[in-house]
Amino acid sequence: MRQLRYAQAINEGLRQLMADDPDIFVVGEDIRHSLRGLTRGLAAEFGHDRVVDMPISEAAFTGLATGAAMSGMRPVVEYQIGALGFVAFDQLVDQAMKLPYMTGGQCTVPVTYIFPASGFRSGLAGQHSDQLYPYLMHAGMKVVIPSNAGDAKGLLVAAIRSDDPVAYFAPAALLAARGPVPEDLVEVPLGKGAVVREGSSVTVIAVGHLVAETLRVAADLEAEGISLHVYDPRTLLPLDLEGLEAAVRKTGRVVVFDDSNLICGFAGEVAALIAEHWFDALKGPVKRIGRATVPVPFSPFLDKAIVPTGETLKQVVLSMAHSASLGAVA
Amino acid sequence: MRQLRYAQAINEGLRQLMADDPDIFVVGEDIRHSLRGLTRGLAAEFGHDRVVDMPISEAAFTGLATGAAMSGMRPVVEYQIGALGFVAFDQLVDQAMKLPYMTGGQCTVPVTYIFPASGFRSGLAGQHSDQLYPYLMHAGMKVVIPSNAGDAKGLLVAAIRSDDPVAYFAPAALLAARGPVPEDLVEVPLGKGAVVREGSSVTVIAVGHLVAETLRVAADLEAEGISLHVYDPRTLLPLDLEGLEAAVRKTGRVVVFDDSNLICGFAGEVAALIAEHWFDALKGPVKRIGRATVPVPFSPFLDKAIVPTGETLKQVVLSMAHSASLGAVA
Amino acid sequence: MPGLQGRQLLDAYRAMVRIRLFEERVRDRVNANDIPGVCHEYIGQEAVAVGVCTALRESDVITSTHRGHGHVIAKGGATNRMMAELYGRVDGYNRGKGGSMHIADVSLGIYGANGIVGAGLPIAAGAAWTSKRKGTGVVAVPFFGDGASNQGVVHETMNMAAIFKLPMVFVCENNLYAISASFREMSSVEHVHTRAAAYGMHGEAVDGMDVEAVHEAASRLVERARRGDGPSLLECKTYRLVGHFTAEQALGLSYRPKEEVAEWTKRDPLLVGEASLLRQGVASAEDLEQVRAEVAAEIDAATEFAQASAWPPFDEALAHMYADATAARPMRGW
Amino acid sequence: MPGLQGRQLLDAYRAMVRIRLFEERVRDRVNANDIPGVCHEYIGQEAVAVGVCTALRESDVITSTHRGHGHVIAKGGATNRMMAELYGRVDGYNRGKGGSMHIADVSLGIYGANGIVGAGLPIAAGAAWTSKRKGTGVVAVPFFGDGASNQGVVHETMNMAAIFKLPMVFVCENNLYAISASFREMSSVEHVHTRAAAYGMHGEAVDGMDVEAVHEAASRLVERARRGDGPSLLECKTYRLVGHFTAEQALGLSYRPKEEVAEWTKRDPLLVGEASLLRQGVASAEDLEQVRAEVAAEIDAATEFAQASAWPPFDEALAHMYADATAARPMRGW
Ligand SMILES: Cc1ncc(C[n+]2csc(CCOP(=O)(O)OP(=O)(O)O)c2C)c(N)n1
Ligand SMILES: Cc1ncc(C[n+]2csc(CCOP(=O)(O)OP(=O)(O)O)c2C)c(N)n1
Ligand SMILES: [Mg+2]
Ligand SMILES: [Mg+2]
Repeated sequence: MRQLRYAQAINEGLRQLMADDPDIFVVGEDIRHSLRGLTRGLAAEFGHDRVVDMPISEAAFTGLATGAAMSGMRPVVEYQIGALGFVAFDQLVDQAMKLPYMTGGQCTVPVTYIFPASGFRSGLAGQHSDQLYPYLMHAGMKVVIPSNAGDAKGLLVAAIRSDDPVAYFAPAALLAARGPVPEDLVEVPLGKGAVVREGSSVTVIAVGHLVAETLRVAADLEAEGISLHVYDPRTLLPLDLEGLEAAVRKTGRVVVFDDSNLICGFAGEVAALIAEHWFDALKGPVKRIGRATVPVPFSPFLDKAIVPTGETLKQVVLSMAHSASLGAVA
Repeated sequence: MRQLRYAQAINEGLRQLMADDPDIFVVGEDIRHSLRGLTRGLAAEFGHDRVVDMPISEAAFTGLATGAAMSGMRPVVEYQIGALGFVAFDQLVDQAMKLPYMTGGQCTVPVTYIFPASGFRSGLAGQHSDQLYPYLMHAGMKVVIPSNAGDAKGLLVAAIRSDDPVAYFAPAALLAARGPVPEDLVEVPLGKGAVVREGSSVTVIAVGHLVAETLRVAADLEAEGISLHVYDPRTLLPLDLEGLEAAVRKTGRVVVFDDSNLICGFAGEVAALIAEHWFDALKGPVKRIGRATVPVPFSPFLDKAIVPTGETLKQVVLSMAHSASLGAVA
Repeated sequence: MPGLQGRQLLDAYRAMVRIRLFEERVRDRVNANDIPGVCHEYIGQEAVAVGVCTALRESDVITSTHRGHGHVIAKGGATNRMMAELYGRVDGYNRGKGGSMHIADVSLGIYGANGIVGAGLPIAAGAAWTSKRKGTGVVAVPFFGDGASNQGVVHETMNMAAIFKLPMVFVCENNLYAISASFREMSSVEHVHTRAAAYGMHGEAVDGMDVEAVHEAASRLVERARRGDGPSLLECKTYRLVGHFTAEQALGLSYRPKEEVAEWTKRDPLLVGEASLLRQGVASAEDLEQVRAEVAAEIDAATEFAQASAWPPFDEALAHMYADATAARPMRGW
Repeated sequence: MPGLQGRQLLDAYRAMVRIRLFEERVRDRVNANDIPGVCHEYIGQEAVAVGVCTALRESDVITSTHRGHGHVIAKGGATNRMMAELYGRVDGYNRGKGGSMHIADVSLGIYGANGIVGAGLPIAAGAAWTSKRKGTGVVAVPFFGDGASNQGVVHETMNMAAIFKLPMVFVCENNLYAISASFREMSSVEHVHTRAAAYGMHGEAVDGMDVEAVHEAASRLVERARRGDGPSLLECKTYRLVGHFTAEQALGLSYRPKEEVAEWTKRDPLLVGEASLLRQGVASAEDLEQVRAEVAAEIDAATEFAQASAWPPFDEALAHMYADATAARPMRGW
């Protein structure tokens, strides 16, 4: 299959979807000139009525998307930085997410929110580095975070076609990554995880850009006789419970490897699920790796103590191996 | 000790603290006339410069508190409903919580945010019933949720005297509850949990108004030979890890009983902590009870399927007992 | 633009009476603990909802507020389904899931009451967006209060509506208070409508106790929006003749001078409407009495309908969260 | 109110040169990957920061924006500690934890650059609140852009400042663009300052390329605030002579007509300042050259200082999260 970069895959997906469905339009900031690259060429192709730069009024344009969705459109909202979700928070979690339920099913709110997910990009500092997904998941919003170019396109298709609000996270670290991408609009369904590497010693549940990190670590650890089973949930909500259970049972030793703040974050949710429902499968404690719960410091030197990397994972797996002679198990 | 209602305890604490420290002032909506009862009489006593009704501009008055705190005041913000935190979300999690860290310790932001916590009050429906604390904890904000009148006063003292932003949650269901309250300003320190009932079969970690629910259930279950060990974390962040560990080890069977949404909520955080760090103490899966992740429906009939009560706890404990013959153990 | 004439005027009066009697019944039932929660009564502001909604088509869209019953009734909502909603029953508009603060009939263009002050404005802008893109001629009308005028999202939405020339009429019901806080204290300007200038938008004020005046102004502004001439702001000077909500009496708040209440009570929109009907000879005192009796019977029937309606099925508690088969997460397990 | 005179004028020029050369150096070092991340250069807007800050006392408070270096320098920030911050080093103002977008010197009343557009305004209002309550005479000045003027919190804060008569001057730097979006397209009004009327507040515009004009206007408005006459809004008509941020050239964006850039370049505030100094005979061409040379040396020294500064201690990564001994939660365990 032909290879595209992750950002190109999103761009192509948007273009094809917009060509298919005149009700789709995109709002955001600097999206006509495509500052972030995801909407490149779309304003020229579809016009400024469908690729719309908004004033710096995130709450209002998020709400506008809700009202447009309720009246028959299928809006896509691109947030230039994750934190813009904080400014629009009421409109996201208290309006868009609640209207279908509160009206007793009288309406749907088919909006896709494209958020940058941070990770591995230094120098963005405290207010441009947050991962918004645990906040949105707590409110019950569907969340996807593709880990490769092919999924980037396939999950975008699923997100935009979904009749629910869906938050789509595109990690900065992946935008330039290349991978095979189908030419057509092939949906990767919401709620389906993927085993990205078979292994037998430890199961790593890895999110977004950390999937690739995990594969690198897996290659390293292979040499030491430790075999990682790597599972990519792809959709964080709804979770693929069957896929997750199988991944847990595969080894009985689990690390959840995520880049959102640890406290009430995604890793905790998964760890709690496992500890409650597949306790019998566990051979030891469920390990969590997440981001330290502080604003990301500017200095790249300090970053390493805050934002998890493959190195963090390696240490955790090695310490598990140490206490359980995993090498022998593998 | 003399008995006061929970709301009176808060009111008395505020009055005494304001009399002590002229830098304390309260902002909010309808607090001069004290719609919610917490500021009753304070405007008359301290004047409209210190008990200040603000326009319906939550983001701005939250930010105003931050700037006032940075310049030497000690503001208290009363939010009329929990959801107002959504409207002010950026100012809470991205400004107040981050400025001390991002400035490298150049400033402190000693603000106390008083939020209503919902629970057991029907008819508030979808937008007036959210529990905000998991959102704030994810950002690292200190959170207290007193379960009785004495703690209500003591934790208020600690929160207002703290040099950090602290979110203080007062559950609606408790405001009228009476209990012993010290006359003076006696601090209940942040980060100290309490064993509220000794027991031997199952440990219940209960939050806010669910502590009293748990004690009622404990009395019922006693008759069936099941003895609940009940632990009230009181401060949700920072958690009292020693107290929590002791409570877990006491029985090795744990239920976390909380009224925030289950996904990425407080119960998950605690369950994940336990599964990671005290796995060896566990005799079975850590059970979570939380709120169903939907907006709270208006109809009181549906409420029961969404908002956890003592009945929910009872069922969970009985099912644990069934599978582990707890009755025999106790 | 001709004002309300003859039959229309009587219908408008009927709609105002419908709101009044509905609200009085609701208050009684709330205080009897028959209806759960609290409700924000629309009493005193009837001329605004009715004056504006008589200027709208059924396909036009409104967003409402916490004080929403009047808007829903004026836009054509059925009182029996509304009452059933307030009772939390399955025949309610929202199948009992919304209650007073979230009542909606999307098929009538009522995009919902809203518990968050100001939050409806951008949602209405979205409906206006669709109208503009699809050329349907729909006009979107968000109602909001004087207190709401100080919310950030109101500013953002007005700017946005102005730059995109969205077909909207922003209707501010200035009833002088946001709960206990007076507009005079909380706003830096004397009138909300003058803020329209900050968006290069047309703004005007109207006597919100006079349904004919409201209708006339709203009709002009709605037509303007429909023609493609962009949004405008209509400030209706009105007053709530009762407390902020059904619980207020019990709280014993007192923040309004008695004389002020008395003064405005003289301008009760029902009195103003009746006087006009009689003066214009459109209806006799007996006609008006008949309208009131008919509406009273309707409200009785609505109440009985609500009380007879079943609770929503228990397993609907987790339904409607997602449009597809995705299961909402329950209190335990999944 | 006398304008900048003699020595003061030369000092103001020096401050503008300091900003310009600092920013040019920063851009070079960012592009050389020596400074991490991106920076938003203040080039072209120097007269605003300097004109306003020369009207302030050291105890006065400012809040800044993502484009903050100019404000920090004009308020008295030390270029070496600033540069060290941009390098992420321990001698930086924020001990390397903030970087360009969060640089602050709270002791100089600089409450921080801010990565969230508009977010600084209510924080400044808080400082003004303290001033008013404690009677310190402090005036608080939030800087914000034309793009920011459409944020909700800006509206909320202006209303609040007006009703409480807070000692503030809102300084809008209208440089005609918010990244690639032109003010003309994104704002429903031609000028930001006319929105002051929506708050019953005084508003005016000034030539933001002329430091003397800015100083004169700012001095009047600051004194007014200090006297207790309440807040006002000063719109400075200015232009950024470079891209939105250091990364822009690489992105190859083109959203501004070349002629427009050329036109404004003629009004470069440094050129305007030099011409005035020479015209008034305050300084000779040699004097100006000397100022530039001295500042260049200062920037060299600042860069060396930064480069020589150590990384922050690794265990500071989790420090400063809480004021007391509470431990911040690390990546694993606690
Ligand atoms: C954003 C927000 N802030 C505060 C509240 C609490 N609250 C509910 S109604 C109300 C007063 C609203 O005043 P106004 O907009 O004038 O409407 P009115 O009640 O007079 O109809 C307040 C403060 C809320 N629901 N939402
Ligand atoms: C609330 C918010 N929205 C969007 C952004 C992304 N962003 C950063 S700077 C900028 C443009 C700001 O324009 P303006 O206020 O005119 O300031 P200028 O860059 O011209 O100095 C945008 C959109 C942000 N940081 N914060
Ligand atoms: Mg009002
Ligand atoms: Mg600008």
